Amino acid sequence: MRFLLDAEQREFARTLDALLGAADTPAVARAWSRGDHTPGRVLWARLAEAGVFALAVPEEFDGAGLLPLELTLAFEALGRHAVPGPAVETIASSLLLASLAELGDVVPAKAWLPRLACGTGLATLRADAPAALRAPYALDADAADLRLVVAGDQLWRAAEAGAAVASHDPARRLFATAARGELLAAGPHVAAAAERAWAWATLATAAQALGVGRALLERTVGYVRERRQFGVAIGTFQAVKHRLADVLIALEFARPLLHAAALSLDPVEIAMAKVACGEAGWAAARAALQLHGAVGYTEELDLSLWLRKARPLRDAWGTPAACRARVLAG
Amino acid sequence: MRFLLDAEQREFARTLDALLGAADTPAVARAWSRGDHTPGRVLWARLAEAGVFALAVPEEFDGAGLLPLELTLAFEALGRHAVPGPAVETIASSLLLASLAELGDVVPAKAWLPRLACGTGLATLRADAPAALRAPYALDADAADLRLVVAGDQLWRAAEAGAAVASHDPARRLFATAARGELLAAGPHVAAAAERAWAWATLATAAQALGVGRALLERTVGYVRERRQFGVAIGTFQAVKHRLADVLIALEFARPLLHAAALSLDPVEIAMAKVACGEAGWAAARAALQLHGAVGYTEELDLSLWLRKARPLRDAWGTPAACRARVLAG
Amino acid sequence: MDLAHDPAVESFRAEARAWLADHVPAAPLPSLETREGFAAHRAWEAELAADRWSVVSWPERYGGRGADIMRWLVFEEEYYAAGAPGRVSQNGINLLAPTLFDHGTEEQRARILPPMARGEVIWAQAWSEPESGSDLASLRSRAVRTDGGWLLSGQKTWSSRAAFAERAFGLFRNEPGLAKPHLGLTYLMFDLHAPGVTVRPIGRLDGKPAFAELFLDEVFVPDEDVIGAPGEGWRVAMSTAGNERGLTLRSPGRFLAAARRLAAQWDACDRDPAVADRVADALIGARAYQLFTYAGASRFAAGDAIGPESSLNKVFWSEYDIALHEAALDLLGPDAERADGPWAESWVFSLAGPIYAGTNEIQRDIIAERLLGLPKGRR
Amino acid sequence: MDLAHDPAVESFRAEARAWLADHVPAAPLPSLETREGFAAHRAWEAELAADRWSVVSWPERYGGRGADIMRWLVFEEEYYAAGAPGRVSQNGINLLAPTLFDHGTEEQRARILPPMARGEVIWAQAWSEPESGSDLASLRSRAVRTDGGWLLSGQKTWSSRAAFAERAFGLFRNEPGLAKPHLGLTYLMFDLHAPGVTVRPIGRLDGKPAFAELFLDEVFVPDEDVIGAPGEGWRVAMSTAGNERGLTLRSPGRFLAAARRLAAQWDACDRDPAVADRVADALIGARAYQLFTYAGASRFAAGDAIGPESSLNKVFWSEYDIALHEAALDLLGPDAERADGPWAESWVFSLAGPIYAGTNEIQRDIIAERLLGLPKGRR
Repeated sequence: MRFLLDAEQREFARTLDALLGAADTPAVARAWSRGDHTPGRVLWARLAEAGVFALAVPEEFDGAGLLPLELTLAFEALGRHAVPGPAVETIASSLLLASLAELGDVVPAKAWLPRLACGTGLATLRADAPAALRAPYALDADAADLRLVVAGDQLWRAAEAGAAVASHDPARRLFATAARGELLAAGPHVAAAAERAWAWATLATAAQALGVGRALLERTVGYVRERRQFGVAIGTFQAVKHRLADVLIALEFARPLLHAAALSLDPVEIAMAKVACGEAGWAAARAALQLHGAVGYTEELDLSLWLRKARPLRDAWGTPAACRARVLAG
Repeated sequence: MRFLLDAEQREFARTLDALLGAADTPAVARAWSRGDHTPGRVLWARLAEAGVFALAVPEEFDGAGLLPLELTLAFEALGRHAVPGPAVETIASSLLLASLAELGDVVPAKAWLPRLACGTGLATLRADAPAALRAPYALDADAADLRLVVAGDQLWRAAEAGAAVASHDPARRLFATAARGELLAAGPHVAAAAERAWAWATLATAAQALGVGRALLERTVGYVRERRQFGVAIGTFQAVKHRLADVLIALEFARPLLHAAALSLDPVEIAMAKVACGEAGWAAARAALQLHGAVGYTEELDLSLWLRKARPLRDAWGTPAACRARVLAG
Repeated sequence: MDLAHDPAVESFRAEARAWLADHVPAAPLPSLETREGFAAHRAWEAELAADRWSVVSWPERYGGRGADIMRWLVFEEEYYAAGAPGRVSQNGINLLAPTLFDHGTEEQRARILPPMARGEVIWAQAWSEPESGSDLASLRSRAVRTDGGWLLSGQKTWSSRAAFAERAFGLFRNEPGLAKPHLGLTYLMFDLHAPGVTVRPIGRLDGKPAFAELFLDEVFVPDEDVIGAPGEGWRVAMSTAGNERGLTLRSPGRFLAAARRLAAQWDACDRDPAVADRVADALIGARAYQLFTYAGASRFAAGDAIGPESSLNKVFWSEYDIALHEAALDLLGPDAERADGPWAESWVFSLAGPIYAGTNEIQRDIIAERLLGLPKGRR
Repeated sequence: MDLAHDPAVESFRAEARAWLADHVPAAPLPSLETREGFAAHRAWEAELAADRWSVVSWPERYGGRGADIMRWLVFEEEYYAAGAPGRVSQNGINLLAPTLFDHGTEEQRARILPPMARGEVIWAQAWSEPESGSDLASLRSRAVRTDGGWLLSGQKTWSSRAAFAERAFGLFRNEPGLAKPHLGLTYLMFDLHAPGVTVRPIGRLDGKPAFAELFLDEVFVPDEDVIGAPGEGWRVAMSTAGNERGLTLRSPGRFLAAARRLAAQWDACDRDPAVADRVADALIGARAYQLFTYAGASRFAAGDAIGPESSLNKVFWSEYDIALHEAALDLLGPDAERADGPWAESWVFSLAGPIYAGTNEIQRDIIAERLLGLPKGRR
């Protein structure tokens, strides 16, 4: 056993972090929120170049093979830098199509996987089943090139995004995309493939939530070291220290669950990781908001980009309640 | 509306507090824990003289009439001073017998209520029904003069205490008293009377838990003002201040529920009061233990008399779970 | 001790309930933090005022009904139970008006209160400054003496309602450099459209301009708009702060109505067992808060002042409000993300509760030091 | 990165499991905090030692198996999964022995470790003093130089196991009055039955004498029982404190076993929905703690030192342990009150977790200051 990232994995994470740190991601996220997808797609292409979207595409379809651990590293970085767009959904769509191919239905995979892997195609998807992990809206369907809808044992490619529904996070644009358009596949293998795709979506969302929590903690630590009230930096107050210590504990005990879930792809372990990362990210948001005070409650401070993402990510692709039930089901 | 104690009620509470404050109740409780009931019975007689055990006995049986609000004042004082003995059970037994009398079965009331009211008789009781509020053991059955057991629609007077079961609180001596001996009453009126008795038992236990919490807070405040570490009184640390502030909030918001429950005797309000008082008392115990540190973890410090009582009282005569369910049942 | 209202109070309740049943809009108004919603809420204030329901606790001569505190609590219970709109005039009614009653002149009251009661003049508060959030004594904005009045300069922030309001009130330093920072402050009212005032709306988390930054450059305020004596502002303001944290900022009626809504939603969600405990605690907490307030109101009616126990209040309701909304969102599952959901706007609002009107960290310090007697000094 | 143990580790696991299946007493031993239970646990230590299972991580020459940290973790998993007894030798094995390995002489190790491994000599720790709980640098007990050794005087308290143990170890001030209070301390071992030692057992909450007060009056300790150099005691002890909070104090095996027991009890209670969330969180937390420890062990195996992140560990397991026990007691309903219940003794023990080995308040200060870089100074 060696429960440590190897040098290559650490280097991959560092590279992504550097790439995103230099990309003014807050500006990209703000543009995306306004409906301007151009900077987002430029960034998407660079992420694809770094290999992010190949991590869930088999090599025969121009991918890197299925690399769930690297995926968690990438999505922690995406969360940490508040990258907008249907990244989780693109990964889940890739898994869905790759799984269909494994089950003999290779046409949609051939048509789409190379495009998704190289970043020229963005995908989103929506599903009503399985009920416990239902994803009622297709994220960023307006920006996506491929809109998948799973309805029972049918897989549709929707021609239209459908009605928009506002999210608390304006960088997350939700759509009630309807199950109509082109029928890509039908039969029990759709449900089997979808289940695998959901597992990857849950894993990637957990990683993203963890990255969001980490960014919130880092920004708050920086703020309380500078902000002065009553003549001292507020970071000297014990109540502030203890609250941030609790956030660090939550984040640091969530990450090993995430990596273990990536190693095993066991549904119970994925559910555990989602609970821990989702709750830690949201706890970080609550602390960040409280300790920033009023300025943290404004949309103009970049902190809002992470604050508004934390709770939707906690609930997306498996609410804590659904994931706890999965853990108890064994 | 005037949701305030009147002068007479305040005077009653003050008198009891003074009586108990001068009675070295810690020594009484320690003797009781050792099985020496003599000081406890002396104190019991003085409490009876002050009117405590007449508060659930109708005037026709030499009581003061049914005075639930005064009862909460008395039991908050009993909790605050860690008074041992089956006080809740004596009150509940009185209610049970008084209710049977109201329903036409007057013999047991005549035999026992005057003795219970004047403090020469101690009563305890045990019941398996209703399930949600089951009281599986008869408290202090070894010390009680009257041991009641409700089994279905039968009311027994048990001749023997039965097997002893240790409690986390050595001043609470539990017994698995069996439903045999003298059959005092049988029929549906037993269940009806028992339900009323349980309500009073829950109310009195809530009050006692609140008093325990208050004592724990007071003692801990005193301790952290004196105890010095790192060169200062530990009460100057913000973590200490905030934890005690939270205890005060819990206690202060529980008391109005208790008084309202006494005014209405509504089962939902009693359940609300039990949840709030029981949880506040236990939160006070957790804080008291943590802030006293190791010395609080010893039986020799008198603090232990309250610490060990807080969790049993939280669960006795209605666990928080059972009471929350009662609130939701409406 | 009793919890039954007088028959006269109950008939007041019945009158309020009947009026509200007739007048409360069937559909919720647009958010009061938007221009359109602000106007709609202002119209609602006028409708309330037309039948003297906007400021029930004020004397009749200013548009009220002279309701005592019990009647006010009962009115609030009915108001929120009826699902009536949020109060756009809240800053004026709850913060400025009590100050005018205690420290204003009769001229000021006669001039300012009736248009406030009718929603014609909406007031913003202007307490905080960029470097003075919780530490209010460190305010730096200045009031400089001039002929017949004062010239205000400086910067205020987190001024709620200021994006669309007419006027504002706050503290300004008239005598800098005194040894104690809460000395030398003056309480003034000013016009948000006066020369020298720049209002920069600030979007809160959901983007709505719920507050604004105010830039003041020699804004003239006549002497008649000073409340209390110059230099006495801190003392004047503190009586308002007590009100803000105490009985008037969050009436129990709000939470009773919210807890009932939550319980109804839980019923509709097949009584989801994963949220059951929290629904029970919401019902218990709403009742506890109501009773705690009744006890305080009874003491107040018996002549006691509202003291530092208002800090207990502030911490309780603000944390209660968040817990209630978290339970409600969890019942919605992934739909909790919808910004148009049934709890969305009030959830965003609840998140600010532990921050404003004195952060909960400050309140806990106050509780520990003033109510429990723990030593001051460190934090 | 992988979570699969080497085949050699797995065969070590199989060997441990088989041995435990054969030897673990069918019925729980009496509480180790009683005289009778202490003796029974001492006998169990001897039984473990007879087959070299008492100190698997020590070198073979002292009675161990030279197991690396992964094998140690695996042993602990099997040990607690088998429901084996608590370890009465824990103070010696986990606190004193690591100190001897790092700072002791070969003579000391050869003399002290084998009888410790066999349970013949049980060690008590003697850190705290009445006025020095969390503030260990303020110790006042003295070691005065004498011919061939030291004379110890003063008072120690919260000395766990001391009611029945043979020997103890702790810090004593050999040079009073230095500018920095953690200078001038010496780490010594002493006999609890030596002339001048009075042991006063202290009952913990459940009345059992889990610790004692030690009164020392010119107790002679020969030079051979000083660990490290005189005056270097603080540095020597701190390496032990790191161990105490870090990997060795609470092995993940304990919590994995406890969480499984809780889940089984929940199954037996018809999967009570009111406790479901907390059972899930117990399972998640036990796995998180195991994985966090594996990650730390992997870093340790790769050559990294255990640093202040051990404070994360301490806060996590101590609060986890209480939450797990609270859930277990709530499943028992009113029977939670029984002192002979299935969770009773470990619940009482869990309540001490946030207090000892550095209170959680201190740990959070350390986390904030050393891991997050927040300013020191105030608390």
